[in-house]
Amino acid sequence: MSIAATPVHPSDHPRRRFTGALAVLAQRREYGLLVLVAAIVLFTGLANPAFFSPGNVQDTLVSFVPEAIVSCGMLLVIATGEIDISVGGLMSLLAAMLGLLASPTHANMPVWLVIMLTLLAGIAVGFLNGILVAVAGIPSIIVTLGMYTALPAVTNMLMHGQYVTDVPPALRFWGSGTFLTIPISLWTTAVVALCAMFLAWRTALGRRIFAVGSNPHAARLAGVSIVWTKIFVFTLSGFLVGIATLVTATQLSVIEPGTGQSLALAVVTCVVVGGASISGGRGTIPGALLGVCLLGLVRGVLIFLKLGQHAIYWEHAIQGALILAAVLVDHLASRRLGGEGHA
Amino acid sequence: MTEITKDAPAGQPLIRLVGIAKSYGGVHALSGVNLDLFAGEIHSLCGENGAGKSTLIKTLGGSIKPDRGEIFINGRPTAFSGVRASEAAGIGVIHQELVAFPHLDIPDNIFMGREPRRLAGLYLDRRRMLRESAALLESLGEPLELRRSVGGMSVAQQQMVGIARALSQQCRVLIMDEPTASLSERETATLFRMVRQLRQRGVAILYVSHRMDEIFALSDRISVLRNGAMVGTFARADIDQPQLIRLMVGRELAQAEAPGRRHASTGPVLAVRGLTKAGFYEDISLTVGAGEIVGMAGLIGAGRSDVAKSIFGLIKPDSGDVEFMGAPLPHGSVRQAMRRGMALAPEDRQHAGLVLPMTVEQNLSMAALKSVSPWGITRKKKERALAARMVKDLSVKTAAVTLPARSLSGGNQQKLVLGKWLARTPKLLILDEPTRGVDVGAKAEIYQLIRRLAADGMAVLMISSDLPEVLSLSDRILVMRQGRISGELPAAGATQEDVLKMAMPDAPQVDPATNIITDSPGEEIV
Amino acid sequence: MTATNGMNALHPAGNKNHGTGPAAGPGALKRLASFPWWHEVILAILLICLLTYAGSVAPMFLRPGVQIGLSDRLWNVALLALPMMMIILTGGIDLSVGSTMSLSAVVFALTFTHGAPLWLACVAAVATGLACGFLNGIFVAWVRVHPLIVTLATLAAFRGVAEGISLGRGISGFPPGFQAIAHHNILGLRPEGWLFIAAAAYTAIVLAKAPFGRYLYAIGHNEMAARYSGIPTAKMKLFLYSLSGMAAGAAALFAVARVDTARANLGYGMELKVITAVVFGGVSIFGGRGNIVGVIMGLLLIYETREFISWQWNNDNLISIIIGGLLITSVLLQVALRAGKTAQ
Amino acid sequence: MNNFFVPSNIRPSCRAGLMLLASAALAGTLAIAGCSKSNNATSSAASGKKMYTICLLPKEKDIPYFTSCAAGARAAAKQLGDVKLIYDGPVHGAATKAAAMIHKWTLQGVNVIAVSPNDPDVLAPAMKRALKKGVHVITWDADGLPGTRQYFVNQASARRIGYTLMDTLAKDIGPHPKGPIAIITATLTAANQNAWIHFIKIRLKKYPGLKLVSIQPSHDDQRRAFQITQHLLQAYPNLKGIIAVSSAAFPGAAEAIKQAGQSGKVQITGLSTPDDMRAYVLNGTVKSVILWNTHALGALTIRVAEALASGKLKPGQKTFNAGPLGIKKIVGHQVLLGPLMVFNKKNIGKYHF
Repeated sequence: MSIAATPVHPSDHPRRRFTGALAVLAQRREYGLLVLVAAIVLFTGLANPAFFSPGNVQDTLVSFVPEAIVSCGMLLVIATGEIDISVGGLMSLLAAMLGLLASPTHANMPVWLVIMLTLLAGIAVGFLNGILVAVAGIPSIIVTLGMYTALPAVTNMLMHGQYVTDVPPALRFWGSGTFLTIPISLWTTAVVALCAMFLAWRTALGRRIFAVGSNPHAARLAGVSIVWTKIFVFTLSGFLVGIATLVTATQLSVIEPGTGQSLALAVVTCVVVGGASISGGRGTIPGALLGVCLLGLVRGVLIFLKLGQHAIYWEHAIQGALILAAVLVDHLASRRLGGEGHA
Repeated sequence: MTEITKDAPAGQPLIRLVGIAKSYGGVHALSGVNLDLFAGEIHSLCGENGAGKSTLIKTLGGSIKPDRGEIFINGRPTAFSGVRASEAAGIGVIHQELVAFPHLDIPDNIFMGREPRRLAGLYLDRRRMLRESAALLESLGEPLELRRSVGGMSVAQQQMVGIARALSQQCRVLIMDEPTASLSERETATLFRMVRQLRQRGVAILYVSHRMDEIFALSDRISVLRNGAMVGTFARADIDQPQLIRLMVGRELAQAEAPGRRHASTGPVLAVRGLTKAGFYEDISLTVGAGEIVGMAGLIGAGRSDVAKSIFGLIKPDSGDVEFMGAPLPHGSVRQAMRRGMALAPEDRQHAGLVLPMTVEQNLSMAALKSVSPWGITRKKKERALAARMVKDLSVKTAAVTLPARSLSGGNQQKLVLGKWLARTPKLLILDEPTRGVDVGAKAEIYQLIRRLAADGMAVLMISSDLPEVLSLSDRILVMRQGRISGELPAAGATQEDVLKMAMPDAPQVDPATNIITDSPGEEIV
Repeated sequence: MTATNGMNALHPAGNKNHGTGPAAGPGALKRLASFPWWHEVILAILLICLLTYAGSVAPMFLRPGVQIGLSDRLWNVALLALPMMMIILTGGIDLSVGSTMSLSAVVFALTFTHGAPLWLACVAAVATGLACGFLNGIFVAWVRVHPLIVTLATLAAFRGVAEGISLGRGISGFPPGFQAIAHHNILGLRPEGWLFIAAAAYTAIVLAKAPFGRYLYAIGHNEMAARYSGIPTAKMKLFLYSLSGMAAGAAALFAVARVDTARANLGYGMELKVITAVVFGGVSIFGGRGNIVGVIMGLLLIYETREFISWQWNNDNLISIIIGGLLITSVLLQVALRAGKTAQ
Repeated sequence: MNNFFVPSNIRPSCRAGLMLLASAALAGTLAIAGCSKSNNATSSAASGKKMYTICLLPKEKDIPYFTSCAAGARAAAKQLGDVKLIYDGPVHGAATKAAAMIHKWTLQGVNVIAVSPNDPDVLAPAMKRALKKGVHVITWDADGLPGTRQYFVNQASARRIGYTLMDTLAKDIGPHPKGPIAIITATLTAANQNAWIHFIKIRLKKYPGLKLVSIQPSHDDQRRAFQITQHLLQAYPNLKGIIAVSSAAFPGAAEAIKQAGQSGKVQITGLSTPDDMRAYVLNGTVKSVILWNTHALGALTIRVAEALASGKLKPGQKTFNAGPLGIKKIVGHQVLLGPLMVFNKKNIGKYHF
């Protein structure tokens, strides 16, 4: 049984074939997004050439890093038909751990150990989510909503209302250092995205993740372990939050209790705008990354277009409208194509 | 794990089941079932719904562990630890529900769970998957575009992918659970050709179907299950259809295929003129009179269900008129259609017909709830009385009306769907595949019911892919082909061949002995 | 999970076990296991334990005056929980309620400060809520986009519009008569409380006794079957989302009256509070199961827990941790009980 | 068919385990509750000495600025000996939550509520109600509306903060300041920050060469402040200065300037604690950090509250003896803490809070 907005019965929708640009745009959400992102970038760049300066390109890309890394994990979770809204709370917890363990005035542990422990903590929370969802059978939105509520509060209690201001330089290297003049965080993102794409497209496990979301009953009959697949994606999501924390929390000299708290809904939105089906089975990593770019661009674009002091008050309204527009265009295109009528 | 070897000795069965028993919470799904399967035979498994066929199939498929009994493969006792173990032993299952991953492409579907890999299992060997998928589909005579997602394909094409999947496992035993339930006659013919081909290759096929004609056309031997016990196994030549039905049901049945009563029509209840929806159907005109049963035949995908849904208001047509009870009916309004006395029992019982977790009573009152709710408050007593009346009228077999609908057998669920609408005493009843997946006993009861309703003056429009059913029940037969009405026949004197001629794009060759189309050139039906 | 699930094998179509009817058969144990009100009973027991404990360590907390005084923060969540419950029963969700509140509040304040009479401003606020809900409904029911996605988008959009038209300013200084609707008790209860009680009673009757209620459950279990039964699923959804928006508009008025200020950050995070309460009350997040008694118990338990921790320990963080833990635990218990039922 | 709302099927054999897990989780949750030590507001000390319950409400709990104020308050409460201090506030600075807390404390009948109003309009009804119920209400850190409090422990008025921020930035940029400047705030709806920005804009008129080009929110997120600053630096290449009016944005913004290699070229000033900004002041990215002595502010607030509750502070008094903090001036309703402090390279080493 499905709660999808419209249970589509095979014979409920006609299938007609359209060709041409519309068909391409509709079949591959990525192309449509790419066109949109390119248009926004081009428009802003023409209005204000400073937008194209290498410095700004780099800064802008770096600003996408946490959403981009976390969205890779989120996409695979959503591909299995689950959701993980604990990522924001988890990032705040991991950032606090990172800071408190490494800070000379707190635990003062060696940096390698701190990184290991933080990643392990991410994995552990992800694994716990996975167990609660796949073994205990609690709907994932409940499990991760509970985590979403509880984890930031745990972080606050750990931090005692203070920032960690003495993050050791060896740790800060991950957030602010460069390799071949390109920031470490961008390298990391590229590696994570490539690995995730490889996982999704070129490994048996990746195909099974999508199979579980596409038709769990069939997946079980094909001998795919739904329990382990789901535990895996949640664990991976936790691990990627750890990686994202490592390269973003260390970008700044202070670590605050609230790091990344608004991440969860933002990432889910990006992934969905990127073409993933919230009911599972469909979605791609490039699509999710383009979704991150589209929604992340709004903030910078509003500054570069110099629309005046009040423009910034419309940031959320513009983002919301973009999401609705993406959903609507997708829907209209797929309706004309006679495919699935819901995102 | 015991492997089934190709050179199994002639006298020894590939698979032997001895005393298999399985029960759920005190209910015996299987009790002491024995079955032998030999290489190169097509073995039909018959039985009413609930007789234990599914449990037996799942036992062989490894997804159920029997409580008692033994499975011998090539004479060696074996226990399956799961689906994979069964697959490894060479048993492939094509399940009744389409087991496809709609978002994934053909190679993914074929190799899911057993993907060829390289680099220590890390890397998916896509090239090999594509190559082997192409070869498999080629050998089945169904070359398909490999990279398309399976969800966008026709039901028959999906079925082919399922068969390719089973074949890719190099299986020596293939279990097919009602594979033709959603196939058109022509697709069925293709399927049969492939099944026979497999038999020649020495594969043992366990074939499950409710369709008598298929069972007798295809099988070498027939086994009958009743109430979880094996009634017996027979060579095809040793048994005829009435005998088989008797064995399945355990009693004599009223002949299901008795010629239908002919009614004198008293003016049209429904008149459809020039109904068109681009891409679905075109220029449909038909009438149904009071007390008349109009059959609608055609291949799956011919657009029959879409026409029915459009008349009922579930789909909005582009143009054309529907006149009902002497007045035009607005397009796309189910409520108007219902209010004026129309009812539609859809083909997909479980998804469109019933709310399975809700009770029998709640399902029966679903469409007539307002009639038992004066002042907008549902009266428990009235609702129960309504449900009790329908249960009695339709002889629904259920222990209590407060049981969930999903606890009922397929036939009884179908009766619930009918009862839901009959509670409104409609003037026109549209039936879409009223007996699909219904066992013979319930089938006969449903036929009787339809006849009785028509005799009482109800207009009935019946869509069915079961040709004997259409021929025996209908007063008039409409045939649809590729979205158009290709012809009309009076039921009296019409033969299956007449109907098929109109339904097929090109005249097919029909094997008169089996009623099965043996070859069907012509264009692809999308 | 392997397919050795007894449920599944007996009923291949039923991949869920939350039948609305009790399993038949004799045996006290079986009847106990199939007792349909377990969840409500557990919540009630937890509530009694909590109140007993609270009474023993802080007797003042239980005084009626204190309880009614503290109830301010209950009512707006409660008011929104009713339409949210119905939406979740149909298998949908509305994440935009908090944002709708903020937009309604801002529209109310701007209308009022631009010289409109108070009643007109109130009407404008409720109408804004209705329009927001209607927009959600259009997308969910007609365009057929998954409600989670629609309301995720409008969650950002509505608050964004509120920020945009108010430029982040707080608007205050409403007439005392308006403030009174949040501060004056009628027969010992806030007007908002009476509104909730009336709405809850009406909802209870509709859910239990009216065709509309039955249709909600039917849609939640199987929307297609509901549509094929002539239930106007699209219209009902449109109505429910509009109702949710309208309730948010009304809740916004009470919230503005309480603090005498309308600002675009009003109702921030409200959606998750409401959903938590509804789910905590035993409404299945995938639709079709739940009842109003459970939701009220859930609301009360969460609210009493929250207020008691705040009363006794003054620790906002502790509240979040305990509510998060309780949310997971309560559903875990539900699932465990259901598993127990299956095994019988 | 599948989606995240649908739970996996449960094997019956999991039942016992699930039950156990659920019970354990429940027990754990309750244990957390049980372990928290009770500091019931209404209990009085065993010594028999009259105790005053004083509630200190920050704008936002768990940010270093208020944590540091609270430390000063705790020390003062300890010194006084007759004060039971409750320090709690909304974690994310939601003003409605703060109103609910004031309301709750009013019902508990505490002696004094000291409020740092995040949104004076929103808190006004609750504060008035507390006064009406006989609870002393004072404000600290930021003032409330007239008629909602008896005293305001004033470290600086919004006007003074706004003017000082503007003047300091202008001074840091140099003589005859000229060029674009920007403001980074916490959220677009934060009342106190909007008030400061209001006064910054008024003071800006004194510097005709400077032009305010952008006001950007950081959503209480340092990383967001960091990114916004990066964008601002790129979008306005000749940007002269930035005012970070929120301590939840200052370090992030300073880091962006430092990483862009613009230290010294783009001036930044704002409000923050010396501990959080020390590194940037020492490395030259930030010339001046503006704040007051947070410890002293917390302590003075508690002392005023205690004096008010015990009747030591009477209306009309012109001075207030704040013990170790010295004699403080009272002007009207305001108890003045003292001058704003400007931390720079020379003096920042002396302050630790």
